[in-house]
Amino acid sequence: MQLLIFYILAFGAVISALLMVTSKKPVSSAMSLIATMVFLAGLYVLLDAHLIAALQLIVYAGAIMVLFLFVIMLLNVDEKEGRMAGNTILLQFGAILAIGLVFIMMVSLVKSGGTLLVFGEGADQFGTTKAVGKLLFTEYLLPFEIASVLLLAAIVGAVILAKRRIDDPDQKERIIPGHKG
Amino acid sequence: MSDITKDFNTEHMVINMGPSHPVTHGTVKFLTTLDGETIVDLKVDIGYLHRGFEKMCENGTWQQVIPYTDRLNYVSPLINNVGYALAVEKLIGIDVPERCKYIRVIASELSRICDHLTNIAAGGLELGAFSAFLYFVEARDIIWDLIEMLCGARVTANYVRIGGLKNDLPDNFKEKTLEVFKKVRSLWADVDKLLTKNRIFIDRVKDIAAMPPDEAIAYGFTGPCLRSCGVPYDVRKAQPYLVYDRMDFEIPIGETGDNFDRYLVRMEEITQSLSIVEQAFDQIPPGPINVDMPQYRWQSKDDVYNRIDSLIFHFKTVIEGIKPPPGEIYSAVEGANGELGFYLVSDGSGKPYKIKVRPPCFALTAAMPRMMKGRFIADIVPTFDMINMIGGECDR
Amino acid sequence: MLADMIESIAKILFIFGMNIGFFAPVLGWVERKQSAVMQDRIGANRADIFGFTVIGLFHSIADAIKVLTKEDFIPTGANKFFHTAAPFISLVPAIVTFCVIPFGGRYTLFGHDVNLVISDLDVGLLFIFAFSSLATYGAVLGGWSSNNNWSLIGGLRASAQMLSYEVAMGLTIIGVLMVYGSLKLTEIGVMQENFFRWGIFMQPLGFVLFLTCAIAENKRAPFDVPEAESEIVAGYFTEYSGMKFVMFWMGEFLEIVTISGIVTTLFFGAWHLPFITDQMLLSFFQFAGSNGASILAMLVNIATFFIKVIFFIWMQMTIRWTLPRFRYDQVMKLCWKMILPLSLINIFITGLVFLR
Amino acid sequence: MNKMTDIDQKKCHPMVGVPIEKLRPKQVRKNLELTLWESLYIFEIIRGMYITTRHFVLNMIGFVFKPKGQKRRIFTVYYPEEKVTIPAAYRGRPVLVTWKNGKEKCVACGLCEKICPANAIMIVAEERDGSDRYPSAYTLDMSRCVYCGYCEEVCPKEAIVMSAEYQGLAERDRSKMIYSKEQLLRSEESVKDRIEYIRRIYSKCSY
Repeated sequence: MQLLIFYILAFGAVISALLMVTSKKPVSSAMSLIATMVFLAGLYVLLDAHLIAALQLIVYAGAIMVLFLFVIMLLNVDEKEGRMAGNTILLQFGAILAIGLVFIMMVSLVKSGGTLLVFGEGADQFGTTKAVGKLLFTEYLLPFEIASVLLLAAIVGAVILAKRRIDDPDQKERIIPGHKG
Repeated sequence: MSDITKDFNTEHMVINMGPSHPVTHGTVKFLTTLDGETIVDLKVDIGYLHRGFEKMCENGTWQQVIPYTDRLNYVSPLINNVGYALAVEKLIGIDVPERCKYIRVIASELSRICDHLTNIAAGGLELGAFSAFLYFVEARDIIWDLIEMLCGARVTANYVRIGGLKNDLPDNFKEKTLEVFKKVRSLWADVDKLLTKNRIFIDRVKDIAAMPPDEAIAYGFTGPCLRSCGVPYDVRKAQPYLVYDRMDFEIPIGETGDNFDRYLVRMEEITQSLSIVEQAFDQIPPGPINVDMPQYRWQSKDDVYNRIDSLIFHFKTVIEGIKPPPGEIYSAVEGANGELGFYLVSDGSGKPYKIKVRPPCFALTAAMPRMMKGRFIADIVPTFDMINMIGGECDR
Repeated sequence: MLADMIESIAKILFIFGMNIGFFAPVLGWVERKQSAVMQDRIGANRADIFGFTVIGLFHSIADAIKVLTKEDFIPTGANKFFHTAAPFISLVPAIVTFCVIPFGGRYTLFGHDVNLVISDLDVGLLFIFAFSSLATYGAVLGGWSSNNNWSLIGGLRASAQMLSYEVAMGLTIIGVLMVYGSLKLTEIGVMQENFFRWGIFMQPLGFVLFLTCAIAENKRAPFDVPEAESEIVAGYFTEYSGMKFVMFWMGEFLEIVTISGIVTTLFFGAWHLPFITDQMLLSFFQFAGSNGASILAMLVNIATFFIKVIFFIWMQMTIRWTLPRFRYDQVMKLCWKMILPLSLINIFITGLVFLR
Repeated sequence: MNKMTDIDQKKCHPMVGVPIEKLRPKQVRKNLELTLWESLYIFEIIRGMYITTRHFVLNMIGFVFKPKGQKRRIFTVYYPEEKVTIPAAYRGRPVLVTWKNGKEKCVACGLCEKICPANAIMIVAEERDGSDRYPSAYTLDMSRCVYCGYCEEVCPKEAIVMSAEYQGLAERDRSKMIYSKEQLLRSEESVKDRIEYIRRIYSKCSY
């Protein structure tokens, strides 16, 4: 039963990932990526990592991809624009990279003994909120803090980039004050 | 450092708001150019309700124009009737009897209340406050019941005649009116509580579309929109007509001329008008309601049925129309939206040579681009409601 | 195993029946009728079967027949796939989220442990957030794929608003999590057995903020800027008709139910009556034997829970018909400048008081 | 704004040119700043909800305990089952009045045709027995009629009156809206109230 669900989810994830790469419309690509995320979340659930699954949905599928879609809709990206179809060198480079990645994965799989999935035994606590939280705040405290500092820097950078310059005459014109300001 | 507006090639979105769009309660089109949600440019395209009112009037007799005026500002038809009748009377130079003046005041103020109620109700509806809308529509409806009692129709009143009125006040009209006013006041208080201090409503209307007084005058603002700028101009006070100089009322004025002031001025004017009607009921004298000048009136039925000379004269006035002396005149009344003026030219025949209407909302609509540029698209909603453009009046 | 299956199927059927069969059609009627009575009107009461109108309830049936027979319109130039998919995307999360909300306690019935929740997930709250964040796509895609400028504006508004309020909503319930120390909704429910430990007393500010965010997330008045009918016609579902339109509506109504369920679970003692614990219920119904007592106690639990839910539905309806709509920028300002700081303050205070 | 501040020194309002005492302006916007209480949204929302809920509760009570003389407290009329009471002044469909013997009162003088602001009336006059004028055709285009009541007001014979009929005025087909004389004829008895009313309001005493 679990294996069947796994195959369905894995198949869905692969197909939607392929669709993301091959589809011509940016919105379709984005939606396929979201589908991939959802399938991956399903896989996490199968692995008893409920927290990670939920976070995957909230953060990636729910928040980040909405922003992607938002931007795509706002900018109304043309279907051909920004595609690298004509750039053969990049294409070749990407193909080599992908093939290499697949090769490495195969090697590692073969080395590990060929088992795809090990369903957790004796790992009741694995993936629960408590366990993840404990790990995060004890063993991985330093990486966690570094990551948060990184995010903070990113936020500050975004704010500075997006901030409207008050002295810019173009921007000032946009607001016509009432006679009281 | 990059600037998004410079580095990216962004386009403005041009979009038609109207002619059939929920915000346009008449039929009007806004050609808006949007930068995101901000209005870069706005063009008002009027004329979708143009029926050739002024030309139509030239084909009818002077009396036949009165039903047409109902359709000018169809929310307050009685004021239009009164305004037209006063203009023709000024042209002829007749003074109507006292009782008629009082009844005209009552009729106009009832209409003004209806107009303001409708206006604020529609504003509430468009901002999403559906209950406020229906409370005021209910209040308007019971006032319409009064108007129906008075003149036989709810909207297309056709009540005022040149030199008088169609009929006197019906029986028990005063008692019924006072009873209705009690209900109107309670509904007014409800809406006042629902909207006036509601932070969401205030946020939506405050400091939106403010007009400085000098600019408002330059645009030709009148009525509540001008008063909200702080200019206490009211035709009823500045050039009193009928018996408004005997009434005890104040001119509500605002401060900044934004939508919130317009709303407050209208709310205050409703109470003022309610009290004017009550005062008029207290002061109203008995007596005739029509001038005793048969050449400018249709004969009474008694005379028509019983006297051959009256019958002949009746046929003459109906078929040829009354004949005001040649000349031209401008006469204005305080309409619900502002100064409603009639400019009449008579060549001495039974038909008007020219009737020009000065609709109050034409000037207000013209100021829409000035008020809206740089604002959000959602600000069109309260602003266009508060200037209260009535298609029938603006396009004529 | 079999007992588990039967239990699960029974619970799923119950919740589905409650949501799709009862709440979705009845709420359509309630919205009309309640607003009507509130506004001195009568409301819809014309649909009848053999002259019986049942105070307008048949309008739900009439509506169902109407929408099923309506033309399914897809505008020219629209993206057909996403135009069709959008209503489903907005409806499914609304249905799914209810499966982690407990509607009763844990009882032993015929030697079998019955837990009155479809899926007692360890990350129940996060699950709700995960699925409600997916509901955003319904609105966004619906707006984008309609090939209509008003829809596009509506879709943009929807995406920005829902995203922002999700963030704020996440922060508003952190206080609750700190108080109860669990993401599991059943545990939170159990801990509210004591009347004075109800969420509303522990987190009054959190309750107000959460309710605000939840209504905003559901895009209902006063936060209905994505569909503001006087500004942008009908926003993201301007171009929808027939069954697809109804799916958006059903999604909205079911989300009202879900929000009410969450609010009840987090802040209003879940399935508990004030001052009465499940144990007291069991002992009170002792006369019916142990199984009978369990069943009766269950029924009391379910009734209590749904009465609370109905109260919050009524409250949301009242809010919807009372208040004017925010402007788009004000919605965002309210979220980022008012709710977010307030929820942070709430977290801070909660930390001071409870964690010491 | 500085123009407004020196109101007190001048006798006339600078922008209107009318003495201030006469104008009596009243400032409606007194407290511009919201109190903290009001700016918190929540209390005003609760107050608003109180108002709507009060209406709700009162109306629900009004449904159950009906006030005297009314079916319910609610304002709406449940139309085809209940009817509104229309006042005497009400102007419904214009009808032609007949004598007791079924002949129309109208003498085809053409005043109504002339005065009609919408040009809805068309009369063809004929003579009966060499002396009795009557309209051989009296066509009333109800799709043009604006219910102004002028026809009734100018008619010298009480032959056309605005009846109280307000049902069946709409048709799906415009050609059905053009009424012939036969469709418009009503007995004097059926419009007795209206004839009394117009006799009263257009009587000598009003003039």
